[in-house]
Amino acid sequence: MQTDALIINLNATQVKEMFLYVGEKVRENKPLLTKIDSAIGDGDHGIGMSIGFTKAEENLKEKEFTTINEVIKTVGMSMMTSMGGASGVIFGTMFIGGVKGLEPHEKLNLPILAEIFEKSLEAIKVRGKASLGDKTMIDAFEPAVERLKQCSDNNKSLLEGLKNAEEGADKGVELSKEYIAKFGRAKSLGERAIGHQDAGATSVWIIFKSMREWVEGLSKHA
Amino acid sequence: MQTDALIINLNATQVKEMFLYVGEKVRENKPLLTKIDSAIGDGDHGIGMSIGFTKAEENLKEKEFTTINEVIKTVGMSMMTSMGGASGVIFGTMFIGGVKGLEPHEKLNLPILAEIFEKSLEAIKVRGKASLGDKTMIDAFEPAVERLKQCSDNNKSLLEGLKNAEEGADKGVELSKEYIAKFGRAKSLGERAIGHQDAGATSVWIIFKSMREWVEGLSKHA
Amino acid sequence: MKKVINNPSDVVEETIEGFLAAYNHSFRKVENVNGITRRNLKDKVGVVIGGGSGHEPLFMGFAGDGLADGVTIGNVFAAPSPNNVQSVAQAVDSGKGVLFVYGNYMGDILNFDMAAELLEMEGIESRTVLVRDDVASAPMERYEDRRGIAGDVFVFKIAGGAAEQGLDLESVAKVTQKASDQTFSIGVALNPGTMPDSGESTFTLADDEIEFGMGIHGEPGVERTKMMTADELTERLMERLLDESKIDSGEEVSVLVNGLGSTTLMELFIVNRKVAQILEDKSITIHDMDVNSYCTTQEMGGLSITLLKLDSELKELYDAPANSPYYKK
Amino acid sequence: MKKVINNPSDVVEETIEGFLAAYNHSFRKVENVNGITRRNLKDKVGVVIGGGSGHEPLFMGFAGDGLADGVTIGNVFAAPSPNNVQSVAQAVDSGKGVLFVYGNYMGDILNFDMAAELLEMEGIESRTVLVRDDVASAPMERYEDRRGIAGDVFVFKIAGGAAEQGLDLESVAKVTQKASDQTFSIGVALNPGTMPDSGESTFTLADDEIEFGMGIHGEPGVERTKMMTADELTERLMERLLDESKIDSGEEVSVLVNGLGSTTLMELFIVNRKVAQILEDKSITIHDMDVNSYCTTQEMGGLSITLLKLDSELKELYDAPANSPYYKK
Ligand SMILES: Nc1ncnc2c1ncn2[C@@H]1O[C@H](COP(=O)(O)OP(=O)(O)O)[C@@H](O)[C@H]1O
Ligand SMILES: Nc1ncnc2c1ncn2[C@@H]1O[C@H](COP(=O)(O)OP(=O)(O)O)[C@@H](O)[C@H]1O
Ligand SMILES: [Mg+2]
Ligand SMILES: [Mg+2]
Ligand SMILES: [Mg+2]
Ligand SMILES: [Mg+2]
Repeated sequence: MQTDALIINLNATQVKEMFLYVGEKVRENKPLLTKIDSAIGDGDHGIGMSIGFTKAEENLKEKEFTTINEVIKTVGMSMMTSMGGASGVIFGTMFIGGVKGLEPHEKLNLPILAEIFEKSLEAIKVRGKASLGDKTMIDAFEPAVERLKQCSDNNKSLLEGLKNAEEGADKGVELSKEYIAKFGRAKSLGERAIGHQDAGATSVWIIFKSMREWVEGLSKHA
Repeated sequence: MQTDALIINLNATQVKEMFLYVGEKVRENKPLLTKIDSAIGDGDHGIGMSIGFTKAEENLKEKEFTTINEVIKTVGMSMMTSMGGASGVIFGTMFIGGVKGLEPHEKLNLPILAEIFEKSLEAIKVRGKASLGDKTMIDAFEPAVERLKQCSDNNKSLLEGLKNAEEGADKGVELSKEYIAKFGRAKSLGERAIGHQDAGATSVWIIFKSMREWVEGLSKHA
Repeated sequence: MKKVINNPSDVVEETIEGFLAAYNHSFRKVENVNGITRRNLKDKVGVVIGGGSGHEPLFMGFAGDGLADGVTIGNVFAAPSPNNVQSVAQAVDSGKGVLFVYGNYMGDILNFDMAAELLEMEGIESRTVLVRDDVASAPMERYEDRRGIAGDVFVFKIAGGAAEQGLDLESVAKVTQKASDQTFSIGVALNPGTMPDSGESTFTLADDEIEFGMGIHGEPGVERTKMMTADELTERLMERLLDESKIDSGEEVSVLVNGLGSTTLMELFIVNRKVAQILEDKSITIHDMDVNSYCTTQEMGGLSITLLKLDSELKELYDAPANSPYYKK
Repeated sequence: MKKVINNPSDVVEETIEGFLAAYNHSFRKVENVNGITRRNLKDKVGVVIGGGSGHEPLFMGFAGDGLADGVTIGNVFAAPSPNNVQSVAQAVDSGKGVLFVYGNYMGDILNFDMAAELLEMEGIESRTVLVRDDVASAPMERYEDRRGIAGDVFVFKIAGGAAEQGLDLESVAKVTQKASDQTFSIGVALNPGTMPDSGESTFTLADDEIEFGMGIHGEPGVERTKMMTADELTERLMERLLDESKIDSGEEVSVLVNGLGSTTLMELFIVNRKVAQILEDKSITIHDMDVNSYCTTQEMGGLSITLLKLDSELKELYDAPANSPYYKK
């Protein structure tokens, strides 16, 4: 049995497996995401995320990967090309944005993951012009990325990093309830959006949560 | 106080008043007629009859009448021109048909009423090609007309005649429940129409009932 | 059911006023009755269509070049009165007579026939073609009982085209009758419409039920079943339609997929896709397909499919230009 | 809510297939993506419109002569993906560049902008005009936040007309931008539509309530009130619209009374009647009125009123011929 500390690197196949699992979990949460988006958006976020991860699954399963860059890019391109909507570009960028221009890696470890998502976060901000507190997925993604960096700086394990990121995302989702939307379809709600969490932020949390679960499973059963 | 037997003749103004009262009663029964037509027709019979008698009221009130022919023709023409639908022609004919070609009368008595409605019944049958048992207003009108004739032949009073006609119409409505529709929108229902009374027949009954009520009121209060 | 109306007894007048406010350049009101005519009436047989209102854009939307000249409009689901029909016919008659085209309903027949008698007394000749396209409304043995539904549109088109060609009344009536004989429809109902006057539903259906063959006034259909997929539903409709119409491989048709009110164009396209597949599978040539909500019943949900079997004469008339605010060829 | 569909995830593909089955002679599918283009593309600026589906006949119904050249179609209420937009733009580009015209929604902007970047890398020039007609969606101070609703139709018309005239990309974009700036709409919602996928309602409203200014995806409006008569409702809408648009006596407008789905043409005519009265009372000249359900939200109940303020340039382009299966001038 492997201990937490031993899980330092995931190879491309493992990263692929991890995102297949993430996709499964996101799809399971389709009704939840749709419900959240219905409250203050147009109710299609769950549908969109489902479409995106179904496409990602299709494209991941079809191929063997040698670099983690290719895996992550495949996830992002699948979302970008199939989903549409605000979240197609935003979540597409969450994956593509981080590997764009990145030198090829055969293994994923916490420092690389932190680097990738840091770049993604920047790319998302450039694309969507939103920042923390605007009631978007950034409200969950930014704290998650910060936690990844911190853990990476402190030489924590990948699992430890993901646990922290999940927690950061979760808190971000909670905080997003208090924000007024400045982007997307909840914008016109003004004060009325308060009390409702952001749909995209919820997806970010589910993504980190299921990454953590997968890596945790690997730690336990490997 | 006048007794029944004394009500032999109604002048044109009284006939006008009587049909104003009939109109009021038909309009009061709009929801009932609509409901009955909804069960096996298209639900507009109450609306149509209401429109017809509203127009009749308008046209009757506007004028002084010297002959009963003119009063009855006015009622019929009002219905014929304003209602549309199957019942516009049929109920229009119920009034126009009987005074067409009839020599002018200043007074209405039972023999004249019986004669008028007998002619109307014929005219309706020619127009609509329906006969007794086809689940139309004829199912109430034909027995009502027969009773009028019988009473007239037996020198009964106008009130007596109307009481009998009302009873005949009422029984006709009951019998109409057992018929399969051969005309109008209930036709396609076949056996399924059984158990439901005909809307037009119900109108005929309301017309005779309120004529009787008005003449009865006259007997009591005159 | 919320309706954007004022006094319910004014809906027909106000509908016509709103129509004319928009299309006043091409149409005018017939005085004293609920009817309209084209402004540029020609020296030709006049085509008059009409019936109860509540089915918009039927009938008003089908007056125009190469279509009807006049429209006589009854109250909601009620045939227009004889004097209404008569006034519209008088307004369009150029001396060459008038063709009445309308759906086969007792109320309409009573009123149009009475109008025809009145017109005859005035020396205006008229002919009548009844539309009896609804194959579900009566079996072939009782063809004369079949009701008219969305197939109206095709028969109006042919009548308008024939009149525009300058044919005489007899000839216009003859080819229009042929079009009527070659027009077959079947519908399915999902949800009721409501009467603007009373707010009452035209029928009731369970949440998971549909009814095949239901009429456009809620007249009972031929079969009530559970909801099914678009493809299954279309197959059921087409099977019955091809069976009743006897249209077979090698023949040519125009198709109308007609929405009954609240059914979306998205759904109608999905049905149309399957209709096209079925016709292609049967080697029936598709001359034209039209996907629209022409013959509605307020916000009723459901649709009908209409086939017009074409020969060369009908095809030429079908393809002739036509132009109204709601129908163009 | 019963929907005549097959697998919910196939609705968009099947809708396009059904559309093309009917109008195949004029349009073709863009390979690999949910998009269509006209068949007879000309050597001119390409006009590409699009957005989420579920609003039929928007957007597909507005491709044709004098209208759009290509349509990029997203999932229900979801903007099309960048590669979808890109593929359609590539398919219509004749070397003279492409104008994108679409409603102002974050999702659409993100996807079209990304497509524009990708196109630029391929040497295809593009410009964008956003439609921001919904005056209820944000106050004038936040004009850039206003959403696009039925006013799309007028802006598409002008863009198509300008491109057809052979103007260069800059000029087409400029006059289209002017049209967008002069297009003002306001809507009222009576009943929700439902998502084909989940069957969920886009919002909830009490049986006797309506909401002014609600968006076409159920975005919250400006005021929830009790149901009122058609005339009162129209007065409320027009007051706000004239106030926001600053359109005044002596000016000239084209009008669109647009149904949101299940609201009947009868009701739209009744509203249009009042719109015409109000404009006449204010001595605002009515150049044209169109009463139709062009921009819908499934079977949503309600309507919007759009005014396009015309100058001579816009008027000429508005009047230019246009021809698509669902829109003609
Ligand atoms: N400009 C933006 N920047 C970052 N995230 C955004 C932006 N706009 C929208 N989002 C995210 O997208 C989510 C909505 O996604 P979705 O419902 O799929 O798309 P749409 O808004 O087009 O319906 C929001 O909850 C929000 O988190
Ligand atoms: N051919 C006919 N002869 C006599 N009465 C008829 C005939 N057709 C219909 N009716 C009467 O008309 C009534 C329906 O009237 P109404 O609902 O107003 O007209 P519509 O059937 O056009 O909706 C029926 O109940 C029936 O009594
Ligand atoms: Mg959404
Ligand atoms: Mg009726
Ligand atoms: Mg009726
Ligand atoms: Mg969306």
